[in-house]
Amino acid sequence: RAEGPADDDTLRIGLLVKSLGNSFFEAARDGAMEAAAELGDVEVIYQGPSTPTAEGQIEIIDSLIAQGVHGIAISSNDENALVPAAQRAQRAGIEVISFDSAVAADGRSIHLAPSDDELIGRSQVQAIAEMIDYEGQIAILSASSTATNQNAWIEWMRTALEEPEYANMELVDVVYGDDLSDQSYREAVGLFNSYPDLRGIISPTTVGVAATARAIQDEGLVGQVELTGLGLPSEMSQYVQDGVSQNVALWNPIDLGYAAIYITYHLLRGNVEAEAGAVIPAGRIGDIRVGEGLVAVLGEPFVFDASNIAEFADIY
Amino acid sequence: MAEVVRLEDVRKYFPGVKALDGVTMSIRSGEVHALIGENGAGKSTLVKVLTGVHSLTSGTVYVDGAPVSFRSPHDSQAAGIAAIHQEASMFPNLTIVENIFMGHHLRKASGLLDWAAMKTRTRELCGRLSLKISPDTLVRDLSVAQRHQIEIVKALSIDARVIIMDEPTASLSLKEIKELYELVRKLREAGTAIVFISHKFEEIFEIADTYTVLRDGKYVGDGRVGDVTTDDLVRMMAGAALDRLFPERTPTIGGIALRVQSLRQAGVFEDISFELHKGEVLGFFGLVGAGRSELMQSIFGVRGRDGGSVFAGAAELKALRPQQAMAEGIAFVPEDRQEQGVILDMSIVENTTLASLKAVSRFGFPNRKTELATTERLAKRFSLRASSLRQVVAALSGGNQQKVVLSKWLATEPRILILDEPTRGIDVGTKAAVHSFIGELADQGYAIILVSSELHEVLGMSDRVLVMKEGRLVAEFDRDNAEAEQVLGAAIGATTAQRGA
Amino acid sequence: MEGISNMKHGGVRGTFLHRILARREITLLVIIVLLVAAVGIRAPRFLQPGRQLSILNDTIILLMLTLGQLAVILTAGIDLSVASNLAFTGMAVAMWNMMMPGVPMIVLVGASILIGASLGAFNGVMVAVGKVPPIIMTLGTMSVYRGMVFLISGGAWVSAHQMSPAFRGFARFSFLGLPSLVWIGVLTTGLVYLFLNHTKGGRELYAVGDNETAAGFVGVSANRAKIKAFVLSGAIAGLTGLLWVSRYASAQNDTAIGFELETVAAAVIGGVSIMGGSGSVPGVVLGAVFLGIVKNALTVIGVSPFWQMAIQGGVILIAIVANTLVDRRNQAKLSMNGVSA
Amino acid sequence: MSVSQRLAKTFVRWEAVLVVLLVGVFILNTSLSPFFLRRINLLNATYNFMERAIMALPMMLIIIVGEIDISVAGTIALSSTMMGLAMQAGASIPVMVIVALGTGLLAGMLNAVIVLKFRVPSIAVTIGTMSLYRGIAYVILGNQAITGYPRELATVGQGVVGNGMFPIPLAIFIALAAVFGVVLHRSRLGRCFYAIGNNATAARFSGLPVDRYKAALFSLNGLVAGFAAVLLTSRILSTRPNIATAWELEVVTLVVLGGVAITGGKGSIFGVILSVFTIGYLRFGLSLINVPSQVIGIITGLLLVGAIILPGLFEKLSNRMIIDRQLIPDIDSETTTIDA
Ligand SMILES: Nc1ncnc2c1ncn2[C@@H]1O[C@H](COP(=O)(O)OP(=O)(O)OP(=O)(O)O)[C@@H](O)[C@H]1O
Ligand SMILES: Nc1ncnc2c1ncn2[C@@H]1O[C@H](COP(=O)(O)OP(=O)(O)OP(=O)(O)O)[C@@H](O)[C@H]1O
Ligand SMILES: [Mg+2]
Ligand SMILES: [Mg+2]
Repeated sequence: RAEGPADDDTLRIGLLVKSLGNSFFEAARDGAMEAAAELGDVEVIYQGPSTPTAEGQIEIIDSLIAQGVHGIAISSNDENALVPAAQRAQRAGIEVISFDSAVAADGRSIHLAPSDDELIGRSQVQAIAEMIDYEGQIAILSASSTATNQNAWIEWMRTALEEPEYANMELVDVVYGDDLSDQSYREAVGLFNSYPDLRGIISPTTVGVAATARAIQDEGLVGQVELTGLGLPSEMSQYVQDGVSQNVALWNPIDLGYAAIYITYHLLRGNVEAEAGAVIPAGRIGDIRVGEGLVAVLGEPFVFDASNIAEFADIY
Repeated sequence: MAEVVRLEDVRKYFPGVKALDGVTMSIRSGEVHALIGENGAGKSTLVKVLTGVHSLTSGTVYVDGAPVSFRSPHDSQAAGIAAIHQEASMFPNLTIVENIFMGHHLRKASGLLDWAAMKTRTRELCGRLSLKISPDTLVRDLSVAQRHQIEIVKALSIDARVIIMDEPTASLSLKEIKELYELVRKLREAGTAIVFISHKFEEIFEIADTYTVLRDGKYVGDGRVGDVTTDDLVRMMAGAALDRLFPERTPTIGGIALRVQSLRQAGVFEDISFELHKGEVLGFFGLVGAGRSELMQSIFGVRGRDGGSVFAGAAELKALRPQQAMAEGIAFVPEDRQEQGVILDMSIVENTTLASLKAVSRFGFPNRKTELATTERLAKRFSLRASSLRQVVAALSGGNQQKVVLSKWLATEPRILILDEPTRGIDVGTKAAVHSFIGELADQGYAIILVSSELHEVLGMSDRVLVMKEGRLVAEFDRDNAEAEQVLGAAIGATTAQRGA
Repeated sequence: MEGISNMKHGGVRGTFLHRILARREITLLVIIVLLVAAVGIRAPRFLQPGRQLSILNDTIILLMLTLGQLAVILTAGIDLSVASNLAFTGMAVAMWNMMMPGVPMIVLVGASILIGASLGAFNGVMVAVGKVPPIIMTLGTMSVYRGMVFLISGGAWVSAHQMSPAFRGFARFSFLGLPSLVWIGVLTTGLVYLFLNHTKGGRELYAVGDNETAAGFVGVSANRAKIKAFVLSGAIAGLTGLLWVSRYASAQNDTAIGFELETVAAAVIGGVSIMGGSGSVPGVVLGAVFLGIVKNALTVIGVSPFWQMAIQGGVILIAIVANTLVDRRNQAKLSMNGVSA
Repeated sequence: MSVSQRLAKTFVRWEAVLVVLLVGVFILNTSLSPFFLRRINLLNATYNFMERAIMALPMMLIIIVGEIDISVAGTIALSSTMMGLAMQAGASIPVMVIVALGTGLLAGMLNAVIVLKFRVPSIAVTIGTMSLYRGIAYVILGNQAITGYPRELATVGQGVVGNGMFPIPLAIFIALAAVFGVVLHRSRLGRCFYAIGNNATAARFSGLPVDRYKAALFSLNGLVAGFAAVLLTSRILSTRPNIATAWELEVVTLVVLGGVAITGGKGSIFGVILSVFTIGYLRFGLSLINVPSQVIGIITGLLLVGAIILPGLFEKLSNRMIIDRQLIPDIDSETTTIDA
């Protein structure tokens, strides 16, 4: 492994996201910029492919290596496919971490999870259960069938549904909208068609939950089919206020980007080691604890309902 | 008779080519004016200039004595000039009505198209030519002859005072040609001026009143047809006299080269059996649509068959295997030059060696020197007119393109030649060259099938004539007893029903 | 119900029944009815009128885009930039609405058509005057227009709460029991039908695609026809851009990504000849409806999501081949010369 | 042909334009980023576009004979999937490679059969098989990824020749390009491909086995897609059904920017090679200065269109000059393209 940066270098850190032109990551970038401004000696390079593909991200990692950045924080489109490229970066002396959507452990030091997978899965089930009084058919509308984080959450939802309190709830289907509005919308309508008795939908993806809300509204099913999921307040504000969805949850992408930069920074400066149990100070967020498998968790998802969503809608 | 259109010192230059280089011509109403010249003399270019397809480089066109400048075909149509172009100029996927009215659709007051009126008018115009086809028929479902008739209807539809016909009879059968003559005469009587382009002298003497001769884009002479002989015209066109059109020969007929047995393709040709001998020229005559081309394509293997067999020597030729036919020394010059004959965007050399690439290659790699040598030899033999052998074939005139096709097949050193309309659209000089060349080959022991719709050519060249009608062989004549009337009679037969339906 | 030139086999040959069966549109209609029946047996709810309406609703945008695609393909071109044009125009009008919510919808409708038409005109002029092959031109503008979405939006989305209620409701306010989206689709179909079959300009698209040289001989300007086709395609793409963002109440950077090939597929299934010069509005309607039904049916009968793409591909193939075989039977007489390799 | 015409023709040769473009890209990138003109960076950058570059070679031939294959990316996904299944079944690396190649070949052959047997335009057929092939990969993999490929596999897609720093994929591309170039420009076969692309009927009437050549080219295209799948899989050591998404149009772009006429019958290997490196290095250079990907998309799109318009303008200008010299007052622009 090559030498780290000198103390008086400005640290150049690449923030590599799934794709450019996605509001979620635009917010993460804002957080990253905020952290850079606070730290002073950090320059953030915000990059991502135009469509969410692993191949596009690899191309960008190679360009970041070629321009000699000091660190890269990645939200990956494919946890395994990025490993060889990430390892190339590590061999070139670059500190690689992942955030939001993980790179497999061989290709990064720390992964900053927005929240705990289990927690997300369980809280989503809990939210929909409350909306439908613990009774009836539910379905899941996910993003692409290959998204790692989505699949992990869905597994936890299935596990949660085994619990006795949910005995009267039935998960009838999992469909995929590929994070495209029209596809998600069509899948939602397909669910209404296939399951006339459907009571609720969980859509743990920002594009999917907004499109589903729209479909419920269009089909006149407000109140009949309940909806929760992981949604951006800006996207969901209208629907929560219209009562299409009682609440949605999400972590704060701004904090995610902010913390990712802090973690990379401290690793690069040698202030902390990437090991389980390490505690990394992250500015206004406070300390972040690195857990098993070098996974650090940002916090619990925040729940947006009619009382607070408007306030966040203008932020992200 | 009144002069309708007059051209004065008209020039049209393309990059590197002076297609028209000072042409003066006068077109009068109620006259059939023949425009003659060798291949590439500039006849078709003149048509395109007159119809506003090409703009002039210099010179003036007068209509009714006033100078005009045609910016587009609309202008020339408005001036009453219509043309039947040499190239296929129809819309095969559109109906007859559309083909007639494209460019000058009839419209209702609302601005929308008036289909009813256009159909009525189409029926009326077709009636004038005694054509009985539904106006809604797609042009791709029409026979070649019918397409020509529709082109003429199209000219009538704009009430043209001048109708230009660029080799209109090249793909028509005798009967249809006669009908066309009738029509031309009718138009002439009605006061229409006709410009008639043709390479067939009988035709010119039969139908035309006046003529203009072009050579290399230049005006050479004009006058009344009655005042000149074929020889005069040929001398003007070529700058020298022509010996004779058909070669004198004494055929020595040898063994069987090709044997066709009960060959059939349902609905196209039936029960065809004949033998072709070495040293023989076997003529195939028939009306257009008699199925000769299809038969030849099937023999050569570019078209399927439903039964029967073909033998070249001892080898049986399978359907859809032209490579096998070629291996047995068969060459096939197809009738449709542009579609089936040449590769327009490839050079003369590449076209010439396309069918004999193996012969000019070593280890699968063509040798450029050998290719050039082969091409040069053949180009000389046919006196090909081109600025360079590396020129693309698209830049050649129609006749010169045909020479390239002939060269291509000669380069394969065949023993059996199937020529489908080999002289269609080529000028007299070249025609004579092709004829003498056919004779030479036959004398050297080649076996030759000559498909032609020109009765004179078939009679003048063949040792034996087979006549086809509606997909069947109906008559056979020896050289000695092949009389024009009988051959024609056999081809037309008692009924003149069209194949099809 | 259709124009004279589409009476493909109204000619001399064949019995009445033969002629009917030979029509591509009829074949496709039969396939569609069979498909609906098959799905209906599996999932009876699929046959309810309400569901049919929702499929129609879902198909309208594809249908409209395919009509534009039809115009371009008729001139022997292809427009691969429609989806990017849609995304750009959608984003542009959504941002305008976000910044000036007071601007009346009618202005935005006009603007969307105008913006789309300009993008189409750029394609058309380059193809006609610059002699760039259509597939290359639109392959280029596909990424250019898509990139421009990112440039104007700065990467951000416009979402529901940033849109005025009029904007959000534009695609779905109900009139005589049908949503406005459907009405606009029907109106567009009617206008394109009228244009292609009953105006000079429309017929010239056919002429140019069928035989450009011949078109030149009769004074039909190929350049003008091509520009017209691209402008039409662009204008429709622009309008659908507005409809799309209004319907989904969200304008994103990857709106309608990959949709261009779907419009080509719908056109080809609808019997439009990719070589130009032949194709009809009814055919395109059926082609788009067919694709729309396949997509919806698969979700309704609960086919595993992982099977959907493969089935879609297979069904497209079968439809194309069946279509061609029917046409082949008609052209059998013209035999190998025409259709050969 | 006059001397000036000849000169004009050479000057406007597509390849000449591309050379100018490529040099321009190098100058621009070098001035914009100090990291660009480093040998190691120039070499390493190629890893990212070599699969597409290799795909452009058989695609060039397919387009020259007047067909197209939109299903390549789907074929790559399917081949990689099959390769992964073979690996999971315990196959050795050579067997995995054979499985990938075989899958690609079969996919190509299916395209050939449908296109040639039913005589459906290839663009329509391969739009269908594009979904079919990738769809089968989805059917097989669902939401799973195949990982755990042996490390040795990485040599092909990530390795270097010998102990140096020359990437193996680049070496493979150069070798293949040489073979394709010789076949296309020097051999009888190549001549036949041009003839078929220009006029398939006339080619068939000249005794060329048109259908057999086309079938062979579709199959070859599939086979090479199988090989590209091996390279890609070896580079990322994992398989998902969505790999190589949207590569079909990128490969077609490489070919047409290389000057291959989409209508068939025209194009050269040099053009395609130049276009591969022009686009590849343009993208690399722009990403070195962190231009957003969408903007890179705009620039490559404009490049594609510009590269086609500019030579046309040159040609028109030079023709005008020739005519002017002949003292011709007016020239009809529509008819000057006869030898274009
Ligand atoms: N568009 C064009 N560009 C360049 N040269 C052309 C073009 N059209 C015709 N020519 C050239 O102009 C000359 C005259 O051609 P044209 O077609 O008028 O001859 P033609 O007398 O009709 O011959 P044919 O009897 O063979 O039909 C030829 O040398 C031809 O190659
Ligand atoms: N009734 C018809 N309907 C449609 N097409 C026809 C009909 N009759 C003939 N044709 C077409 O006209 C062309 C000429 O016919 P064919 O080749 O059979 O005649 P031929 O005897 O070879 O005549 P020639 O060689 O003089 O053209 C062919 O392309 C054929 O398909
Ligand atoms: Mg001519
Ligand atoms: Mg014939």
